[in-house]
Amino acid sequence: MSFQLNCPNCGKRAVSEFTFKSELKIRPAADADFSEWTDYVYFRENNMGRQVEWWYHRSGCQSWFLAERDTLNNTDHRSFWYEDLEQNSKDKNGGN
Amino acid sequence: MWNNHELKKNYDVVIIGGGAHGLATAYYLAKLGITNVAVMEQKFIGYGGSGRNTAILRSNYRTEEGIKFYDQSLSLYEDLAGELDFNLMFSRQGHFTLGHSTAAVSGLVTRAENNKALGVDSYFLDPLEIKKMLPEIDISDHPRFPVHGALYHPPGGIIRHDAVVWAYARGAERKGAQIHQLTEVQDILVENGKVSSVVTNRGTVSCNTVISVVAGWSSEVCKKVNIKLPFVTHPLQALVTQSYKPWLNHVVVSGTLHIYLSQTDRGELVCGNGIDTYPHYGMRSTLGFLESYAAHVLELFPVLHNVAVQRQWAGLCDMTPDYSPIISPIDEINGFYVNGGWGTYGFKASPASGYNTAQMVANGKAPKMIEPFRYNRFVENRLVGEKAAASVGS
Amino acid sequence: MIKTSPLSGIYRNHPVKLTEFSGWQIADNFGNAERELIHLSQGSVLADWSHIGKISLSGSDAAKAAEQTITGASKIEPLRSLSNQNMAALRLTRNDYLILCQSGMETDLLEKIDHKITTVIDQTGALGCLVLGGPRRDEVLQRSTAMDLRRDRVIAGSVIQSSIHTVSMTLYRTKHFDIIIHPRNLSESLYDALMDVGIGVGLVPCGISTVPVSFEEGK
Amino acid sequence: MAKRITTHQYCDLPDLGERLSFKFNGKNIKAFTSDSITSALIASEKTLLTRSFKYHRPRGAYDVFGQGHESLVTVNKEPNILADRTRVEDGMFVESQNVWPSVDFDIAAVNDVLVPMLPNGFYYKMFHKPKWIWPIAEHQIRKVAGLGKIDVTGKHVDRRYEKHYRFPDVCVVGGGPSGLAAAKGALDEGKQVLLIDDNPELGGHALHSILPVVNCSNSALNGIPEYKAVKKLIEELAENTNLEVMVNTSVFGLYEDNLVAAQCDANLFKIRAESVVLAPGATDRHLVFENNDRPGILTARGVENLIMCHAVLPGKDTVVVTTHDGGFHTALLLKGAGANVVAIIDGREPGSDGEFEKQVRNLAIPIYKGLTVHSAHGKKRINRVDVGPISGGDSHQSFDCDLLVMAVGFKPQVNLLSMGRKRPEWDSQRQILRVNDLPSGMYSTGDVHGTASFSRLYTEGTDSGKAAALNDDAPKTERTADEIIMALPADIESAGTHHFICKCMDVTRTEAKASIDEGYDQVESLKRYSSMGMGPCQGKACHEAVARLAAIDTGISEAKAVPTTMRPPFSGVSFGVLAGRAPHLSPIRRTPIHQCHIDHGVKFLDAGQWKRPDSYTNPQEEVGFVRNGLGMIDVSTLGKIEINGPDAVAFLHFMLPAKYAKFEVGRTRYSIMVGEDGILFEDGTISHLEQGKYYLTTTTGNQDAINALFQWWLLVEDFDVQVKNLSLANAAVNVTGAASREFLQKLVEIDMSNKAFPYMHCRQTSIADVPVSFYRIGFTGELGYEIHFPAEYGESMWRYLMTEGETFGIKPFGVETQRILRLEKGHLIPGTDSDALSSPYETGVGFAIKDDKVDFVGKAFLKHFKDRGLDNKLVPYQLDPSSPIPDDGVAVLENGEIAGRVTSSRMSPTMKRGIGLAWVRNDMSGSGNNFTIRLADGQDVTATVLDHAVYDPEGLRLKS
Repeated sequence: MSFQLNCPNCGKRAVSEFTFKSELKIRPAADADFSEWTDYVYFRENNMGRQVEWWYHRSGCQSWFLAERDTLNNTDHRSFWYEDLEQNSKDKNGGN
Repeated sequence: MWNNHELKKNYDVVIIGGGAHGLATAYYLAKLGITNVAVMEQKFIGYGGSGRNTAILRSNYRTEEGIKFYDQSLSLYEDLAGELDFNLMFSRQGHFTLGHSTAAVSGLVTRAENNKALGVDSYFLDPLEIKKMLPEIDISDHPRFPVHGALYHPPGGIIRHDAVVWAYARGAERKGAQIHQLTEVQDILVENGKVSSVVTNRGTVSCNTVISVVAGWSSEVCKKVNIKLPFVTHPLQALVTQSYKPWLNHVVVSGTLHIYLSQTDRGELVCGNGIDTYPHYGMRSTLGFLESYAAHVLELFPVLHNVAVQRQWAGLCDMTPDYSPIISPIDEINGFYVNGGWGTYGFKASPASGYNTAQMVANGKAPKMIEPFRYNRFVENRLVGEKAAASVGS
Repeated sequence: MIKTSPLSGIYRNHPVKLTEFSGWQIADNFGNAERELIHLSQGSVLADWSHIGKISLSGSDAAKAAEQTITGASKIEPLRSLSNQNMAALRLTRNDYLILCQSGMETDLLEKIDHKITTVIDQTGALGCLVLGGPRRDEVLQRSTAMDLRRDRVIAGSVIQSSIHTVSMTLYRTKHFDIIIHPRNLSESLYDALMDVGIGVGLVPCGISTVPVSFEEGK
Repeated sequence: MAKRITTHQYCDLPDLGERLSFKFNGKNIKAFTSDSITSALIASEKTLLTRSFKYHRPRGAYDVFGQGHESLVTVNKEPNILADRTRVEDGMFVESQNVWPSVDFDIAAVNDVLVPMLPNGFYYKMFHKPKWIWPIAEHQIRKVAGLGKIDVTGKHVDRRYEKHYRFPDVCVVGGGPSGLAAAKGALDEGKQVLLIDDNPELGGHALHSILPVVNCSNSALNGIPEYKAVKKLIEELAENTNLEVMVNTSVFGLYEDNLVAAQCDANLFKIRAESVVLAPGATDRHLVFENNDRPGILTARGVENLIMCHAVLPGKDTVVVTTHDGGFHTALLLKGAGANVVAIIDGREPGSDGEFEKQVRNLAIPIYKGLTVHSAHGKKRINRVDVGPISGGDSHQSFDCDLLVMAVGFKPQVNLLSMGRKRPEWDSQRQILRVNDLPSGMYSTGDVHGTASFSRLYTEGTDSGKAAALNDDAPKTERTADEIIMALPADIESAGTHHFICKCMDVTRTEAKASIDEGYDQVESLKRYSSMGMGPCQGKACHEAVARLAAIDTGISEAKAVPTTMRPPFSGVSFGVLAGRAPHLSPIRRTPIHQCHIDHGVKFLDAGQWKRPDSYTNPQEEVGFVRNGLGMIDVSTLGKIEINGPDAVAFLHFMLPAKYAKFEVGRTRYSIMVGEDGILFEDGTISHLEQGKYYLTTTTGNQDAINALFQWWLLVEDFDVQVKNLSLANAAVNVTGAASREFLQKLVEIDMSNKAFPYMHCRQTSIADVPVSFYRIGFTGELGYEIHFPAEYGESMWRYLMTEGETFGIKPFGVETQRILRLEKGHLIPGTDSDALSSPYETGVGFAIKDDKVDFVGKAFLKHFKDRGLDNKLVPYQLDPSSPIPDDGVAVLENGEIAGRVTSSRMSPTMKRGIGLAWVRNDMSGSGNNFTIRLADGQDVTATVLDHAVYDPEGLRLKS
């Protein structure tokens, strides 16, 4: 038991109910340079501060969602559905 | 011991991070005659991982790269107390890595055999042999995950981690390096593709070389020069119990249960487990850690049920995709080096890390020992094979 | 061929009277039906309803499909339910429903649903179902889950998805029961854990003669 | 002399309960049921409880609230129990710790004599040259190290530990006047309140106060002494059903999002509160002077507690050192209980007397102003104190006494506040370490902001409780000049080398100063180097003194004193309490056929959380059942995912590395999965069951993960498909062996002939009216059918097949048997034979990749792996029939250097020789090539690379 993450469906739950995937990243185009792919697969911003991340409510509704969280103190995070991600970030996220 | 200095206008080398790695680097640089060196520490020396780990030393890694590197580190540790004239309380207790499944046993056997082939003392023990050395361990089939065997590594042990930090600091200082505590590096300036100076809360100093040796905080430091790293910073938690008469005279690690424990000369059991599952920089400890550690340690040693936890804390681990560090020049910026990605295995590497980093900086090129740990391996997709053997911190 | 509850291993170790119900072998009582009734009214009981029908609907038109099973189901809010004596529609998320029904009704229900518009899975055999009843069941829950299940917060008709004794579950609260739907393969472990913490708060296992399946009416 | 008192001049005495007796170090001690071990021992004049950590100095009760190491004893063989907080029980065995041979005569006390000779941080400065000295020295050190002794007999292991959860609106920590008032404030707002106190009863320090309550906003309390008023308040609150009270419960941690962790006996409480009000109060301040650790030196609140809660007078001739009126209150309580108060040493300059001071003067107790204690005398018990000026220097007066009471002000218990992520700071106006501005949802009230009158605490507490209930801003706490207690200097400069700052770890002022001079001038470094504050009390007694002294010694002003980080747990909490009951660990997963395996006398194998059949007789024999007859294995743990919908093919093309456009209905294929990093992580089969409906199986460990992964891709890539996780809905068995077709044909209506239902095909049918699907695959190397059917029929179907198969000699076999069978066929298991760096090409499953697709998961990395060629390769091998069988995992060597490893190695009962899979360098992987395997015992055996399965290389048996 630690901090509580807000599932957009179920509400606040202990973070142990969730699975963290990774920070939100832009999937390169299939024909992108290999260096773009290694960047996508291996490299991370790893922000000390706010970042948007993928989480999965494993022990609850089993939904994927995004949370903008401060990695320094876990407080005041904002969680939302992927469909509510601003369209420009989604385009950058690519792959659609 | 060491003194507080004014910042000089210029240093040949600025080491960012006053942990064991940074201080060891300063010490070995000084031994190579490079003494116009400043170690910049934002807090106090040993504030980060160096003071928050569980002080376990071992060299029983899986890959040739890992085994050779950590074996060098262990050899350096052996003579360090004498060399630095500081008792580091290296307690060579022998190190158990327990396996709780056939797959885990297979991995342990691989490590044992690879170790033997490279001259590192490691061998496999069956549960009865384990029981002889650890009489209170439960090797019955009663636990949820029964003990199937162990990799035993006689040269492994524990050391007084803070002492390593202080001894290197004193050694470096005595040879001419300067240690600046409460000195925060706010920016790193690059001119014409070359490191030119470092901006701190106490002023700007010029320098030719900057080494980032800040482990969990590496991504933030490297952002100052627009270098992206393959690191994710996770917390790793640990605890000590109250003091009891020495009962455990070996280091015990269980990969499946994600726990490790040893007992210090003060009588406290020092305990840790795997990294927290999500990135976090806050170093705030959790109740969940206490609960899961307790549940797991009692699987192994039920007699510890009334042993009380005295203190818990968290440190930061800069995890890499292949569970191996980066010790490397950065091609894009002349004079900028990264030493990081130490994950849960950094403390035991301190001497070899410092030694090889110093060689790398002095010669402008990485020694063979640390070539596998170059930055570009992630760009080239040539990873080191330690992930396959990754057990918990230990 | 008989259908067996995931608690068949438990039944073996109790002086249980088994009964056949809609093709399922299930506990009628655990040897002393009278005692079970006393605990149901004064302490707490744990019953096995694993044989009830369980159908999951998911996808953007799940609400439409749910409406085909019980009128009004499309209008309920997520984490709420709609039920009659024989069935209950639990809305898990915007796009997920779980339909519970008396054993044997699931075949008819599956036929009513337009499989083209939604992902329909018959989860009857995939999920176990344990039911807590009795006035002291809150005390069992207070030793079992990190969810806040205070009665004034989680009112009858609520649906919670969380974990209990580290087992993921859907908890459906009716006026008299807390119905815990969980993965079949963890059913025996969950039963053991609940009974274990139930010592001291009067928890006893009981059969469907004491706690027959009923979803109670209401929103 | 200490004694039990029967009457008190100024107050009622408590009901002590029944008489009982227990043993302390072998001697009988008489006590009452209300006693703590400490109060009973003091009443019996057992002042010497234990010896100190390093120097083995005699130590006795100090604060009687269990904050320091002095309180640690062994009870009924359980180590490190707090004597101060443990109620006595009839017949219990209490022993001192860290003493040999006895607490009265401890040989290691010789260390104490050496104190002046041992340099600070001496462990770091000695025993390391020459190198061989240290192991010997360490061995000796470990012989004497440590406090309690772990009970290795495991006598109490079966104790029943429980975990509980609570979700109050407001959790109030601390049941003193302010905590009670806070509870009232929150209750008045209609909230559910949980009030926790670590003492046996609520009331806090008010229970020891005979001061009358005045000007309280709760007028019912005015005019009566505090100890009675507080009980009245408790009675008033007890009527409210929204209040839950826990006493004897220590809150040991405050974690993120208002998670409060508390312990009561063997129970762990995890409390998630909307708001937390911390009212932990304050404890008597620590005073540093020569021999300040002697038995017989007690805190004022400790003495008051002993008198008013236990009717124990802890000494006869007493000296009180004080800096506030509270010291006079304590003196009155002592006097009223029959003690001889020799002197009151008041650090304040003469001025107007407080009410108690007037009373004391009337009793002719001598009062000395402007002085403090310089040193204590006596060894196992204090017998004299020297007093002198606050500024230090020579002491000018001595008093004989057997009790010294320290009433020199209070240090707020800021630990829990600090765990909320705020460092305490020295408030130079209030002269205390204080935490301001807690994060939202956290409130603090009471003496933790500086002591104040009952009525002020009451008002402040009520306001805080109300604010917590309404989530308002925290109310301000004010303290007037007359409420502020002067802090004596951090250290009284006087002669001697035994000024203990940290009693737990035996650290003196001299040592601390020398450490700072050596360069350990950051308070955290100082703590680590000297080990100050790292003992059982974790700095609760000394953090203020350490911070103030460090500030002075490093040349910064005392106002900048900041203590080291305060970490949980606030008080020791045992592994048993934290672990709770075993079911919390990792629940067992059972297949729908589990009970049938038990009936067959199975040996189970732990596969992650699952219990799977390992074997029933022995695996070598079971291989024979399959090769020569008919076998059946439970494979229900396979992940099973159904995919259908308009975009099904596109989705499969994207998720899997193969192509499915020409994949006909009724076909089954081997399939692999890779991540974006091109690493092989999964294999299984995929079948085209009906037009547009596909069925994918995955390995046991990945069933939930792969479903989650699919759901993620569906979300971000927006395919119009339905993914159904049927992993739990379906049970599955594999019926295999040459007789399997004939057997199954008996049970089904479809044509099972090789022509109608060839190898790598699938069919849907029914067995005894149960719908089933058949997959004709060949993991075992024999003709075989994987049969999937609804999980609720698991046991019935298994029993039916076993009964019907009896005439065909059907036998169950387990996972270990299957591993041998597949190894004879050279099939790999991802994760066992491959690892986190294995590309599919190197693993030998590159054939399953069709990379001429626009995009799919892992495409870029697979291309990279393919282009760069193979470094290593996984190969099947066989050994000479006479060679021993290597262990899984042993090394492949070439010229003494590592060239690979064996991943799976078994005796092949069919071929009567060792076989296996091994990673070797690519240049060694040619068919027929020999390589060396080094066995664990050092022996080398030669293995030969095969380019085919050792058993039935053409697959005739599979396809027949």
